[in-house]
Amino acid sequence: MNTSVEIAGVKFKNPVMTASGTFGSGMEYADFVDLNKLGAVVTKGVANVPWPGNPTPRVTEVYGGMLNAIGLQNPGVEVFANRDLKFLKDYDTKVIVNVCGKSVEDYLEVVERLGDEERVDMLEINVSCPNVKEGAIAFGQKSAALYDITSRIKEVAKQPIIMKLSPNVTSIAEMAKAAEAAGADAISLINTITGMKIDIHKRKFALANKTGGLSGPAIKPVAVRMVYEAAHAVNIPIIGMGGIANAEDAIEFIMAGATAIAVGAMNFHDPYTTEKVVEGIEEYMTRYGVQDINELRGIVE
Amino acid sequence: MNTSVEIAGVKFKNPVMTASGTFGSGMEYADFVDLNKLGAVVTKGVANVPWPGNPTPRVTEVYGGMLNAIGLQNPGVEVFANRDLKFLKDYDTKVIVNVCGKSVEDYLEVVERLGDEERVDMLEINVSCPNVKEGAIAFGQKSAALYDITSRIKEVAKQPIIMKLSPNVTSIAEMAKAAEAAGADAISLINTITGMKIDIHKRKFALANKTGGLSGPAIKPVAVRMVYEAAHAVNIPIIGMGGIANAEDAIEFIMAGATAIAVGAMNFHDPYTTEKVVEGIEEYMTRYGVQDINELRGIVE
Amino acid sequence: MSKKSMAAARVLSQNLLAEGIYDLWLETPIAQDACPGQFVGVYPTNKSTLLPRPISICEVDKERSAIRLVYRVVGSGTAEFALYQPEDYIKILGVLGNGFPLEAAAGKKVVVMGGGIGVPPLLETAKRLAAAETAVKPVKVSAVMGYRNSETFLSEEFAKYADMFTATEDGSIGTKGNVIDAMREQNIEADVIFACGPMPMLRAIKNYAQEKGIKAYLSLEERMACGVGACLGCICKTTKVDHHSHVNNARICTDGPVFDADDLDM
Amino acid sequence: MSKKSMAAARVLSQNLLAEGIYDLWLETPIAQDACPGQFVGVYPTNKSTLLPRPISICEVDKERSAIRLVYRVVGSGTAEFALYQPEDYIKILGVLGNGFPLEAAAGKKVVVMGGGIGVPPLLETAKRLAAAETAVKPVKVSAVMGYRNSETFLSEEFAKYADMFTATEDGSIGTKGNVIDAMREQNIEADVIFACGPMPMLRAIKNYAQEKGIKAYLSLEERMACGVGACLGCICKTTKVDHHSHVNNARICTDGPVFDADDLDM
Ligand SMILES: Cc1cc2nc3c(=O)[nH]c(=O)nc-3n(C[C@H](O)[C@H](O)[C@H](O)COP(=O)(O)OP(=O)(O)OC[C@H]3O[C@@H](n4cnc5c(N)ncnc54)[C@H](O)[C@@H]3O)c2cc1C
Ligand SMILES: Cc1cc2nc3c(=O)[nH]c(=O)nc-3n(C[C@H](O)[C@H](O)[C@H](O)COP(=O)(O)OP(=O)(O)OC[C@H]3O[C@@H](n4cnc5c(N)ncnc54)[C@H](O)[C@@H]3O)c2cc1C
Ligand SMILES: Cc1cc2nc3c(=O)[nH]c(=O)nc-3n(C[C@H](O)[C@H](O)[C@H](O)COP(=O)(O)O)c2cc1C
Ligand SMILES: Cc1cc2nc3c(=O)[nH]c(=O)nc-3n(C[C@H](O)[C@H](O)[C@H](O)COP(=O)(O)O)c2cc1C
Ligand code: FES
Ligand code: FES
Repeated sequence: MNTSVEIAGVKFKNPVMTASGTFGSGMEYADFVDLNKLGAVVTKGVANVPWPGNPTPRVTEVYGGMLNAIGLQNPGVEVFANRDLKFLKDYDTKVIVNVCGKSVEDYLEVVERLGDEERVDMLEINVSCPNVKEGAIAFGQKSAALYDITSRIKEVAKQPIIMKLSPNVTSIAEMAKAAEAAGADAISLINTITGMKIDIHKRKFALANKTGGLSGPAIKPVAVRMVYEAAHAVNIPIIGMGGIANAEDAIEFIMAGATAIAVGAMNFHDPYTTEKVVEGIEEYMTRYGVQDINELRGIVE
Repeated sequence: MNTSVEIAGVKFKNPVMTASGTFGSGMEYADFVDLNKLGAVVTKGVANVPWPGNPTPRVTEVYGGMLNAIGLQNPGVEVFANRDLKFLKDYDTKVIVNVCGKSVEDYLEVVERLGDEERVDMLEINVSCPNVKEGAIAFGQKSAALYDITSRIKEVAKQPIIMKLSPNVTSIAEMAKAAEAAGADAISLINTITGMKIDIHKRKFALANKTGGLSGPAIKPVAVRMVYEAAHAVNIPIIGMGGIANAEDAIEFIMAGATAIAVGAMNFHDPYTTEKVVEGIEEYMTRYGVQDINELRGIVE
Repeated sequence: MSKKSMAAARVLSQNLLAEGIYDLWLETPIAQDACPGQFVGVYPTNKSTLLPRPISICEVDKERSAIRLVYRVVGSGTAEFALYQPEDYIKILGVLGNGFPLEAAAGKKVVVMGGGIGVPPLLETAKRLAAAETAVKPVKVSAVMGYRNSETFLSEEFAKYADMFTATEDGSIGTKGNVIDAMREQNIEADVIFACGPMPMLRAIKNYAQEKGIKAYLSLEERMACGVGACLGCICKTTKVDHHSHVNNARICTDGPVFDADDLDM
Repeated sequence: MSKKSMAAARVLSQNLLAEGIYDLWLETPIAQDACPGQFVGVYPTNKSTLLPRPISICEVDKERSAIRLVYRVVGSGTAEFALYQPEDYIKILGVLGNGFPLEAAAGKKVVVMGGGIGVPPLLETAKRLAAAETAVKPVKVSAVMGYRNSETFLSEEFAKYADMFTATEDGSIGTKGNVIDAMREQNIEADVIFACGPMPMLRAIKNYAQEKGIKAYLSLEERMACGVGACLGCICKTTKVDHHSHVNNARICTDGPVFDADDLDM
């Protein structure tokens, strides 16, 4: 049985990844999951310098999911390279580094700094964080801006580039096409959907940032639809995510057209989720006699 | 205690309405709910001629909600006026008729036909149904098209007009502003978010239409955020909806800026929901000594 | 028609009837009005699933004010139902749908036909037909039930009210094949058929009935949301323009689930 | 540090301690490693709520391999917990957080201070301090617990391990006012304070400790998602750049919940 998939020349032992920002750099989940069993660890977003993120409360629960407004707190690329990448050296899994910034230059600085890091297999460019005003509006919701930042990153990047798309757009197909046209090696989607919660007893927003990103099972139908639309708009590989809780969900994304998938908020519900998804995919393949996971991709037309 | 609210000169005894398409014309829920207790009955979308809608399966369940692709089946405005409006004559509640069409002319025909119907207090123009190709893309997702259809309807409409907005857009504020600028008397939001579900065992879409509209508690945070954004973008009243299950949810929408609210998919979970929401709002007001429901509107800034 | 309601029902008993098939008795006032062929919506308590599950009324016991549901575990809702214990309370919506037009069998030879999980609603149907007062009594009641294999259920109970014939796909009991094969093999006579089962079976019955000049009433299934006729989720195609929809669609939950086969475009 | 896990725990007993306050004993291997001031994440089974609820460890019974949780019903998760019966199984994540640095009290006068639902974690703290081996034993253990009114809880148990003082907002028992008022009124001496409670109380303790030259360790609360340091949801502001975040933020779930008051920017 073959569960391995390839994206831009990088071979993953299976299609199961961690969604950026929900798994630290793997360190925090090493007690629960054997990282060697995962297709890839996708790290929390890292910027050129340390970011303090947003005030608290930063997270709140909603029906079938959660809202977060972490605001991309991160220790900066230097600490990240010396600590998190070093930690990941010992593991036999691919490493995708999620990159964030407030200006094109910020992004370029991180991409260049990581260019010679051997432990970095791919870069995922987060132009879609709804919790950082600059990042989201400027790059992730206008196709011209997305095209621009993608092509500028491609000029300097040594690793293949995944553009992470925002679902908060009228046409995901248009955004996917812009990324592809600008040379992105792959796209990943969806980032969180902007949401809000009000505490009617305290008469306050549940999050200090007022709005936050919705994730978890609640958003899965939207994510599957967008993966399907993107898969029909572009030819580059897609990493699908949004509410994946088990192998059935993962296979749904693959059948919609994703080459790989990532588990996000459901790690918080069950820290073993990623490994269970890996096992569950194999069970599904055995049950239905699927020899190669790649046969399932986009099978539902 | 005052629970009544006013929209474009129409006075509603309370802010609780039914979301179009989830309550028939009230007839189907009359066994459960005293329609006289509701602020308004908002009817299923009606077109100039009968529409057969989409093939089945038209509905499917998802985590914390459902997808529907009814495709606006309706008996046409003539039957509607002679049967459904007649039925509603006996009730002491306001009536808002939801109008759908495939071309601007379709909409105008319905709006004109209903102009002299006394039982119609307002018209809600559905330019955002994700399940009818023509309606959604052409009018509901581009602000120029929305402006155009709104102003053309306003030219002929005798009742005040509510434009029902699609959440499947990059900027809800921009859409709200276009509707306001074109003369809409109010806006309502959100319609369903486009989603998809795949049955991985049958390797088929769960809906014959492939995609469907996501509704229910799963979408509430997105709906609250959009109501808040719209309320900060325009001065016309807003009818908020999306996943409302109880009075707390209703008040959340009001605090985000809605003048009235509507209960949709949760009628299917509990047919008494609308009446319970009316009662729950009164209990909340008593508990916190709120004299006038209008004091709560947009109170969380 | 009786008023619909959503209310708590008390679990009286639950038993396993066959592999994956459960037999649940519920105490509910709905029992007073329930007719064979009607159904209820059963709500799971798991909050990730919000819609009621349509389950047919298999039997009615007015004295205990109880209804019997017989269901197959196929997904999360029915899996939850299988855990219910006596004294548990569950929420049900009902009574829903029209039911079989028993009066159409007055003075006729009637055959009730069920396939798979379509078997249960025919039990109360057979019972009422057998117990009908003289003026509306059928001259003969037969029952033909189709199962996959020897894991049959309710057969003995049908035998109390009707001449009972069985068909199994694997031939382990009765006629090998489907209910139509049994009809032909056993030369079962019919003026009227009441049937419930999977779509291919219902199609076959419609064709058989047309061929033989039999009146057939078929109970259909479709995905439902509201169960009360409001959402227009559960339609079937009709040969004539429907009185309610004014297009060729009828609502299975409200105008059905039982339809005159002649009215269906299937 | 012991390995974290998510596993089923068996309910041993559950009792109502005071209005809305429940006392739950769970059998779990986590008990072997649990330290006072640490907490567990308790998962509701209601599928509309997916995140674990952080609840402090109130007491540990290694022999029974059991931990005790004392919690207040405030929302849907805790309301569900209140329904658990002996022999039920629930899922918990743990053991989480750092716990109180008991060794800091060696040879010192230590006061454990709790306010409201911050009271429970101090019980195991007081117990271990009282039972400490000679080399690390505090010279005196006092406990000052603050409640709203006469609905106090755990007071008698504290009295077993410490000189016990009570403050109530309405003055119905002990000092009228908060824990600081009790400290002053009762002239309670302290070299070290271990405290848990609402933010205003913790701020007051920090100020009081600074004023009196007392070392204070404070246990903080914040909304959490992962509970294991991955999501960066639960941070507090620190005076110095934090070793992990490299900004002035520490993760309460992992670097805390107990912090040296001097390190907190509150
Ligand atoms: C009028 C009517 C009468 C029925 N009577 C019976 C009966 O007596 N016994 C019995 O075992 N089954 C009966 N069914 C089928 C039964 O409704 C489904 O098996 C059940 O809803 C499955 O729920 P689930 O949560 O276990 O499955 P899931 O697949 O988890 O359900 C997901 C969603 O799909 C819907 N769904 C799934 N399968 C069906 C189906 N076949 N028909 C309609 N909706 C479906 C569910 O209601 C739910 O909304 C009847 C269906 C209809 C329409
Ligand atoms: C480290 C730590 C230890 C705690 N120890 C205890 C204890 O021993 N006893 C006790 O009664 N309570 C304790 N709490 C508070 C407890 O976590 C909340 O009361 C509980 O999560 C409420 O859950 P709910 O579902 O009932 O409320 P809801 O309001 O329905 O919860 C919704 C969401 O908000 C979160 N939440 C709500 N209130 C709080 C809060 N005060 N702190 C953190 N998250 C919250 C919930 O975890 C959940 O994710 C502790 C909190 C922390 C951070
Ligand atoms: C707490 C949290 C932090 C996140 N941080 C990042 C981030 O740093 N970079 C990024 O690209 N996406 C981030 N995301 C988005 C997730 O990677 C993912 O796209 C989204 O949550 C949808 O997947 P899910 O529903 O499985 O969580 C974050 C999500 C959560 C819940
Ligand atoms: C079955 C169904 C049918 C609907 N039909 C219509 C319609 O005819 N016209 C319309 O404007 N909106 C229609 N809607 C959208 C709802 O009115 C509402 O905007 C949406 O469902 C969000 O609210 P909810 O989450 O409370 O259901 C329909 C929704 C559902 C679930
Ligand atoms: S299920 Fe809603 S109309 Fe039948
Ligand atoms: S709760 Fe996730 S870092 Fe603390």
